Amino acid sequence: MEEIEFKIAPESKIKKKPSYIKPWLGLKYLFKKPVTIKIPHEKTQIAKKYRGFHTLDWKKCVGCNFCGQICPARAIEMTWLEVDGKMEKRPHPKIDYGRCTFCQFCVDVCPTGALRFIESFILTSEWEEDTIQLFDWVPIHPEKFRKLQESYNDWRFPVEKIEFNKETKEVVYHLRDGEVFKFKILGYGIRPPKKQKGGTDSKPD
Amino acid sequence: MANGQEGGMSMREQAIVDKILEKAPYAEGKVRRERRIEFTVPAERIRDFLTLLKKNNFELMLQITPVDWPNDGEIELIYQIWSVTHRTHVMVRTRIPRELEKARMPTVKDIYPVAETYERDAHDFFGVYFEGNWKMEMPWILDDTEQDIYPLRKDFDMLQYVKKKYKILDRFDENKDNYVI
Amino acid sequence: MVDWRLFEPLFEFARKRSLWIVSFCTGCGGIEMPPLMTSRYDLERFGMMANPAPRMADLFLITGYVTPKTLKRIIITYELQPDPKYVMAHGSCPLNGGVYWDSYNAIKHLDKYIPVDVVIAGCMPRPEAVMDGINKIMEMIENGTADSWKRYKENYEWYKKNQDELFGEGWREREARRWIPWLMDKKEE
Amino acid sequence: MVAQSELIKEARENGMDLLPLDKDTYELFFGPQHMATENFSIILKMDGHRVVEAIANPGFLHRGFEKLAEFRPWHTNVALLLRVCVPESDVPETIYSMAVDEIIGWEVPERAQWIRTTVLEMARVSSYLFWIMGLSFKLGVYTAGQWAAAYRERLMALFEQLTGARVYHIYTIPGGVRRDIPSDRWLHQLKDTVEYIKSKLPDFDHLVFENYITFKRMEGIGVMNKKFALSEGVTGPNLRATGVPYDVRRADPYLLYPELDFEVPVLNEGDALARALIRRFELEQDLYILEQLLDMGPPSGPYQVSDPRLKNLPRFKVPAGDAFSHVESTKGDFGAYVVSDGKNKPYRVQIRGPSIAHGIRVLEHLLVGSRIADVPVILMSLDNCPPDIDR
Repeated sequence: MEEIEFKIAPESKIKKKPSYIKPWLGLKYLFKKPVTIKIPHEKTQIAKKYRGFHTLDWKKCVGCNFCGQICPARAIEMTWLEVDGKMEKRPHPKIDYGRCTFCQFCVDVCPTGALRFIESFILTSEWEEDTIQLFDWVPIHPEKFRKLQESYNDWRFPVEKIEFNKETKEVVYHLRDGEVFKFKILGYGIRPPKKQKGGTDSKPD
Repeated sequence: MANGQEGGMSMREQAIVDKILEKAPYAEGKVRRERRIEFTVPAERIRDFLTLLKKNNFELMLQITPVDWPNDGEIELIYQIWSVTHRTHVMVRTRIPRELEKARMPTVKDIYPVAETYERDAHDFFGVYFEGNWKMEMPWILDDTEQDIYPLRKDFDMLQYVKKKYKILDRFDENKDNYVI
Repeated sequence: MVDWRLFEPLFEFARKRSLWIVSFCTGCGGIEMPPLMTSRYDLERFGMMANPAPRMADLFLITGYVTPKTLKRIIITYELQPDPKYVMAHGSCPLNGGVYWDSYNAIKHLDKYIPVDVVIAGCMPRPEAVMDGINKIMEMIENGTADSWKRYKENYEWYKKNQDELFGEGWREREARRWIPWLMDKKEE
Repeated sequence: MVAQSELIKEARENGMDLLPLDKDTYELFFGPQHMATENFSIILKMDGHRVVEAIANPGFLHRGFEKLAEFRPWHTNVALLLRVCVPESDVPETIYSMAVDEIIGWEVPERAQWIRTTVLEMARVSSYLFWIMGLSFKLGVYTAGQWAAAYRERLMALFEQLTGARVYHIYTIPGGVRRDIPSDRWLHQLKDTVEYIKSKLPDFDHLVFENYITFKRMEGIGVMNKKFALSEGVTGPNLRATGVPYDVRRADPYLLYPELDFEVPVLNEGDALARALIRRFELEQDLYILEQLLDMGPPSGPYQVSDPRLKNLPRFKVPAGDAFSHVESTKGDFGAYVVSDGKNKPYRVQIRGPSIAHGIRVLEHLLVGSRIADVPVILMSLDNCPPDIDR
């Protein structure tokens, strides 16, 4: 039978001699610049295509639900929205950061390139009923997000507060620059809600 | 890499298969591809066959894979062994009935001692009982208040179980409980 | 008798700058803890350190998903910590199940079982995000809003009910005695 | 103050099982709340400070991947299965992708193979640095740990540029990789990093691997011989420390490894020190492999197979069949067995973590007779990774 030929590590590589001078050479590191990033005062460099939060171009999104089907965490739910009293023609993905694993397969499969991601990644919140709504959102427009990111440059979530009214299903985004963005959730699923009011029972088949 | 069967390359593997089959006429064997061979053995002869393999320098047991086939009413057990000497991976397939009372196998712990761990694993997730392994009843990974739950079996309804155990699925919206995967 | 409440702002100040962490890596986020504690991100600048004993720790980092088996230990460890104590949940999994939303062996909502102060997003959260969460906890301590330990005391019955529902009544005793037969059996052999 | 005997009597009357007290043994629950164990528990029966008996108690990290994988589309499973091995998450990605490639019969493009090999080796280097950090913290030589963590950050930054994430890369998918190499600058940075880490290896030697403390702490503890290791299914550096030259990269070559030149270090002692030294040599070899890969340069061409079915990932179907694939991780032989029944989801995926072999029975065996202070060192020298036991 065939034997395997392997090279064996030479014994000479294993030195077992303690040294008495070498420890003192470590003093030279006192005069070198530390590797520490002093975070509150210094900014870290984030790679260009770091997989952070999502952005969504609402005009481009055709509501195909590819993102919802590929999502391993089932974080994406197609949502029917009403902006300024006008219903969006197609449902848009609503992303739940209590589920999302930031794999961005949803971005890969998006046929129109409406769903994208951006490098921002910091979202911190208290665990309270009203503040935790931040983790569940319909992404905002990439240009808006990019603008906010560039003006603050601290990789934070662009929305400071999300108000969600459970009865009327009205959502208010308070963006970081003070802008307020309102819309209304009409229903979930890929089929349009049957009625304008309370038609939340349409489900994906 | 090295995908599919290449005629000239698998001669060595064919020789191994022939040699084993000569001594174990009850088994069926074939070469899958370079460095991959497999045997199918009836469940009652598994100990004989693994003893034979061990004698033929198949030293490392990598895993015991149970696969549930509810349509056939059987659980397939695949003993995956690697031979450091022959540089070949061998799968020994055997099938046992699926019912909890009948899903029993003799242990191969004395042939491959590490099989004890894999057998505990298979018992915990598939309910296959390995006779002769005294650690069978010992607590392993699962730590459930309900007994006789074998989560990796195909008929285990995971979503129902999760709803029952953790009460709700989604904190943000009650309408999202109808999941379609 | 000194009225210690007068010194409370001073205590808050001291607490904020000496958060000791329970070194209990409960999930995958534990892999980002060593970089955080060591030279690159260096949490010790904030007076934080990982402490092996829960008796001396203030901050409990739930680093990622929690399985029921771990949750038992988390609850026991959490109860061992002295007041005031703070809990921070990493990533998606403790919040809403994360990628394990349909897993039979992962907790979906951590706040049903123990109270949580701060939650950060990410899978897994970068060290910067964790530091942001810690800053948030420090702010909350200063404002006096980090009161999860008070909530646990006040709503202990509710938390206990949820814990018992998940693990069954008397899980603490069962857990303590679980391994004794296996240690005894071997002795008789 | 109640006498102890009365307490025991009372406990017995209440039906509590207590260990017989004829010997001075006591139980010690080691972990999961312990720095060394990483959410893994060992029940130790102690006599003074010696371990009489050890029972490994895994399962704190069990999430049921093998079940969850049956409910997710083929490609998406990559985002799930990589969580099996946290320090080295590229390994589960790669084995799963290789198994799926084999079932489909895809020939992965050369460029993708080059990237996969590079990513695997980078993961190995970062995992070894992580391990050096853990070891030095357990031994009490903290400086080396601080350095290892800092050097690992360089690799993390490179991973971040290449894959878009620090730890969970979700990069290798069936049919290739998800992104191309960002730029030539990345290659230069990788080259610099490799050279940098290589130039720092003597520092680690001085601080850890030639250190008196290391030798005193690790020599002669946790000894296993060749026969025992083979029969217990131990693989990887732990097996090579006992004298068996088994390395998957040589024995069952995959990706570009047949074309690469590297040594497989083997030692015969089989104790904790030998295991540590093997890892140190392998780190050197991995850096050498990375240098070779960089000299070779990425071949031009696509980084993914071109298949129209890849346009519709949720409906992507894999023909019926099964395949086993394994790679060499820093912990050992990491294998995946994938069964497909022709649907858009796997029928069964099993991941074979190397720690299941050396983390349960071998650990229980090696701990017997050791001192309590040696338990973390033995754990660390075995490089036990609980998530891949629990899956």
